[in-house]
Amino acid sequence: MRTPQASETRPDADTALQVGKYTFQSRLLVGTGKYATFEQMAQALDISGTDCVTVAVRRVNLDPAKGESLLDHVDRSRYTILPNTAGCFDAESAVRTSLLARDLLETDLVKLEVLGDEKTLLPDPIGTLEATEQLAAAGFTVMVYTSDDPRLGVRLADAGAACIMPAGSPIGSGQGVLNPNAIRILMELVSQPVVVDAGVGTASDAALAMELGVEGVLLNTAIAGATEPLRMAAAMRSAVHAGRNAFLAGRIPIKLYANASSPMEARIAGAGSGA
Amino acid sequence: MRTPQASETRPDADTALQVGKYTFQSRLLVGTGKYATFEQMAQALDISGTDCVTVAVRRVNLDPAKGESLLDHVDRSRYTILPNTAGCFDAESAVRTSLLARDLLETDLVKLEVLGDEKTLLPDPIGTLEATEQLAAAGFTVMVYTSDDPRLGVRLADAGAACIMPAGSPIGSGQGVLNPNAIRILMELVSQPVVVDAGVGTASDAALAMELGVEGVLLNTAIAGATEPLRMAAAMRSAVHAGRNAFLAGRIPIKLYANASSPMEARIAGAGSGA
Amino acid sequence: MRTPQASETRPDADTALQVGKYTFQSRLLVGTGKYATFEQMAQALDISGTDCVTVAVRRVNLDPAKGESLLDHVDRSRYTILPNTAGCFDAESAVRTSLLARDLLETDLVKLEVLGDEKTLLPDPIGTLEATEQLAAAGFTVMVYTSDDPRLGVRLADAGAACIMPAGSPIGSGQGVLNPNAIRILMELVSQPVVVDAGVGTASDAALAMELGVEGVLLNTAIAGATEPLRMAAAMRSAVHAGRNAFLAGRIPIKLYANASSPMEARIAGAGSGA
Amino acid sequence: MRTPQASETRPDADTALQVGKYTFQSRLLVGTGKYATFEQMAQALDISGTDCVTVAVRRVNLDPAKGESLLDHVDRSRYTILPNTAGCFDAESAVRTSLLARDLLETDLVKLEVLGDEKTLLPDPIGTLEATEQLAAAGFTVMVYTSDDPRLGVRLADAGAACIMPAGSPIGSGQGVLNPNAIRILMELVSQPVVVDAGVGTASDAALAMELGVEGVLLNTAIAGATEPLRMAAAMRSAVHAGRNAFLAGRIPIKLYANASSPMEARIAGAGSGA
Amino acid sequence: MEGRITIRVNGADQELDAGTSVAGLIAELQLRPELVAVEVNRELVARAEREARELIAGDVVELVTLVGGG
Amino acid sequence: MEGRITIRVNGADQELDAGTSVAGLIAELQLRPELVAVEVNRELVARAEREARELIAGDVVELVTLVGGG
Amino acid sequence: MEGRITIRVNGADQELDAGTSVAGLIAELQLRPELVAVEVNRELVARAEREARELIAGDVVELVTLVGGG
Amino acid sequence: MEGRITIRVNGADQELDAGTSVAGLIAELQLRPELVAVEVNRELVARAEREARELIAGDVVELVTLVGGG
Repeated sequence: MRTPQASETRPDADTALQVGKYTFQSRLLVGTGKYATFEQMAQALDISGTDCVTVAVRRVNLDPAKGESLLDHVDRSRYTILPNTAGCFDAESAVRTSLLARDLLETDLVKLEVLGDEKTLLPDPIGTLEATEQLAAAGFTVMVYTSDDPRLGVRLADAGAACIMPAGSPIGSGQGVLNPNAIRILMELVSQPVVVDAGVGTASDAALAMELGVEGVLLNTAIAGATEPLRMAAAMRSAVHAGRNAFLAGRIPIKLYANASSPMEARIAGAGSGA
Repeated sequence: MRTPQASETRPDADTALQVGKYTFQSRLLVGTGKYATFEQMAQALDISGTDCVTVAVRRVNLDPAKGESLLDHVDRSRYTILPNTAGCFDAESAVRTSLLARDLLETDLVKLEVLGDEKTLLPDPIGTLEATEQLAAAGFTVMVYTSDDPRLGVRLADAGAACIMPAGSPIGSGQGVLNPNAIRILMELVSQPVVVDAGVGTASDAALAMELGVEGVLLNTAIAGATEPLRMAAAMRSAVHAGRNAFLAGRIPIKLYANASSPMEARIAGAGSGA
Repeated sequence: MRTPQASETRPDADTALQVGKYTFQSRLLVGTGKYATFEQMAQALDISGTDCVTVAVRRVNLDPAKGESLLDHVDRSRYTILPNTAGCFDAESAVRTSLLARDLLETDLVKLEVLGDEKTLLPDPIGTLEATEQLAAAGFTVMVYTSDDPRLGVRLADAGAACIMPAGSPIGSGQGVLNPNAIRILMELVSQPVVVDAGVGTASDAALAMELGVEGVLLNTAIAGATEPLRMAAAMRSAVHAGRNAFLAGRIPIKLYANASSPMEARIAGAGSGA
Repeated sequence: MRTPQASETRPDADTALQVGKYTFQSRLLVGTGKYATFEQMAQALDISGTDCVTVAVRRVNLDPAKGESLLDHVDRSRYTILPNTAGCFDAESAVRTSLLARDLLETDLVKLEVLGDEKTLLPDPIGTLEATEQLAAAGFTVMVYTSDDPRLGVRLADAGAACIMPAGSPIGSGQGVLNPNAIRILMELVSQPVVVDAGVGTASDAALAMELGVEGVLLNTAIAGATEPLRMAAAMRSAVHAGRNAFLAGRIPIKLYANASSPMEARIAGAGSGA
Repeated sequence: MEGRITIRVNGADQELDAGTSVAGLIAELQLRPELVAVEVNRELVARAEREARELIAGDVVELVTLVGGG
Repeated sequence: MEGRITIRVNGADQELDAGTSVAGLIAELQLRPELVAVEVNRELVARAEREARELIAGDVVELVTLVGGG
Repeated sequence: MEGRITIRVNGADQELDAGTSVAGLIAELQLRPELVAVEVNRELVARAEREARELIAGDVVELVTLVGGG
Repeated sequence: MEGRITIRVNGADQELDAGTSVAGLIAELQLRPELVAVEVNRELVARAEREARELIAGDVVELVTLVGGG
């Protein structure tokens, strides 16, 4: 069990999320894909309260009528940019993508994804492990997307990952955290921060993830794909705050039934006993 | 399905919770039982953001060294007080308690509880229905604690209840909402607001309840019994906001797997296909 | 907790299901509705191993080309017939239907259903309670279909019901037992046998219901509506046997992880410790 | 989706479980650990109906007062013996153990386990993959214990495993199948038979696993650790039969509510409509 | 026509000879008596009373049997 | 003693002067009147009636207030 | 034509003057240099080397930027 | 003593006559040969080689059998 750390000052005071040398005030990490417009994306990021946003690396569009750049809409003084290797199906292309991102962004932070197939977008454990080793050796701060297999998480930690990011459920599936116990065991086995990445569909999913004691939640589709993305951004900000503080506050135990919240003494005559 | 109502202004703008003639800005209703001190209770209420607090009616302590009154610590200009009939095991004592509370508080609002036994504190459906009829006839605005039986909820609505309050799970059990489908069906069958009362144990329980589309959540033990009640009050405030806005925002659909959040086009040469 | 009763003889020896003066060797009760043909129904009943089958009471078809009767296909020396009051929406019609069935079948057994609405087919608690009182007073052995509200079950038991039959989930919904804890509490509160009626969709639902300690399971659509009804009849027979014996056998406790089933001693040199 | 295969003859007729060149009539595989006596073990195996039993390889006890051998109690003409590599924490010792077992039993069947740590007994994905490659190359029929990571299953299949055996939950934890969706996806991605190994605690767990469409269930503690192991052996035999046939029979779809099993036509006058 | 009366059976009009008993109605409709139960004007007419119970004009009869149900 | 009566208050005997009103009882017990509600013989005595309502021997009084509850 | 070479850029042929550097290619394509990263023949050409690195016929160039992703 | 050697069997020292084969060791330990498998120095000694394989001082022998397991 990760021990909750109490605070003296504000009742909801919290420590920051630390990943290697990077510090994030918010425990909600947000992707930039699938928004209707850059303006909508920028508003959603703002409302979400995040200070870490993920981006993908893709070929430049050489078409003469080139549109604006994503980076024109993301204030780098406010947000740490976390480039991902989404779309890579082997370690080599993931490493190449990471090197390109580092050169472009002058950051050594990377969200490593090495996928197994296009249908499920589930991570390939072996390619992921190889790339983790290579990137860690090359000085990257590797935040690694993985399955919730706890012993695979240990392997990735041993290979130098700075943050283990198990999928709650498949990318974009909106199923939430399907196996909370796997996440719990993973947290017992590694000392690196654990962040749930992928699968969160709605606010209670994010809250439940945080209540397990993970250090953060990364999501994209849940906000961008909602009917009202800005409102869902507000919901997710609250959900991560709610789940985190519920974890730190120490919830009541679960019982089969009944514990009166009003006193059973001093009731008026005739109130009865129900016996 | 209750249709979410969008808003134009703030992304998380919301309507108020209306129960009969009473209007609540917060959708979190909080009990006043089981706190270590009145000061802690007052702080928890403040942090929770509620504007409706439940209280119980009990015999005055005739002991010379009488303590302070609860009412000295609840600002009635800020909070609507919702007296309950907790501890009553038949309709008659519940009605008597309601009359006493109305005289004391000059309010016709009552949270009706008619319990079946002391062990489970589950509501007695027949006594509850009888008391609802009598109180509604006597002009009360009845917020009625009940099981999640949808057709019992219809009976209570027909008997004049202003708000149906199904237990998510037994009082103080912290099991959350055990049967979301029963709550969903209840909402289809009655036009009165539905508020989940009892059983919420942690933040994700409250968020999940609100995501079902209920109009509010009432809880007590989850905050008062937490290791850090003030922090849990903050968590619950956020959780209700999160769940409500996730409901209004329209969540993404649930799939077995995979929907890429990063584009699959324009990837670098050699990224592979995973086929 | 209902205490499992062990046996000395066959490892899966069991007592019979006793409802009032009626004794059933099988704990699976099966409905006769929705089969493609009477022949299929008769085969399904045979394969299921049941000795109690439910039937409905309906107006005789006065059309000249009248078909065969259901009773031509149900061997009354083998099966106890349990007439239901399905389709009745008030106590009066349910009582009338019961009287007709008793006259026709010369049985005082009745499965009482008083429904609340045609959309959900959920039981009306008040009509159900009224009819239970009247039928019990008229000498019927009342097996009463109800919600899983435990205190409503107590009311029905007090009114004279011989068997309490909570819905696991709505009729024909196939959702299984949505709230196992409600069933558990009901069993603590009443001494009458509890039989799960309605909602079972597949074999594991029936097994899980029996593992809670209920005395039997009643189902119809799960068999008749399966792609292969006869195979599903075999599955349900096994499922009830499986769940019942698992309950009686006393299952292993649930742990977060790990208890080796192979010994950790005397392993070969070099097997390692994984530390 | 694995397509259920119907049968013409007995309603519950089924194909055999085929693993490489081995054919098993029962889809329940049973371990031999943790029984009170060899006699109890032999009875439990008999009652379970299994024809494949797992055993562990350990150092001979050199003590003069040597007890009987396990093999004296397992009729090899009836049961195929499946030696495991339980207790091995690296590929090398697992391969050595497999070679010893093959020499002893003159079988090339092996249940491969390469564990990550003694606390959780969860499998090490890398050691497991290495050992699978080596054993497949050495001609073994490898039934491999693994996490439920679907892409790891693909890697193991590609490495030559004959049967993929994901843990439903940690060994001996009795939590059942924690992530049914992972098992479903695994079945879509590999052509080898999938058998759930580990985690089954009670009958409904086994039934539910089979309903997912897996080819078999392997368990040990659930029977040996029950209060009445022989009764639980009977329960598990029925549960696997129940779940398998429910899968093959094609269950009814799940709905929010209500589908009458008794006809709504031709009801008596006054039955009402509940509208 | 003299000697004929009209009653309601299962929601539809039915003509029959005045003086017909419940048992007679069942016979006339070619129903198997052991497979039906009868209400007249929402009151059960028990099996033993079918012979004696004479139907009169305007009687509302329910003739029921058993069908598949769950 | 003449002029004294005994009533029950919250389940215990209480002596007081004959002729004491409900309001008088509240004062004698040093309770804050705005924080209590009163039943006599299981009937509410409303705030406005406390002065006028005289207690008599054998009356059963419930004096209640608000406490923490959920 | 003498002095012109053909390379591959992002999967398509591209003609340019012999002797053009990576930085020159970026300029010719009117890309904002701070928003792209470059590989030549699957090796990163770091920002500091773009001026010095001359492209030759047959080079395979990847020019990438950042887009929305999760 | 001449003609005696020490080997390790299942983690403990064992003395035996020089020239003893694996099969001889099994016999000396009164084990049922069909119920054991043997490694010497982490290499399997197959059933067919037990007679021929002579043990020498310092050999590390594993003698295994089957036990209950899951």
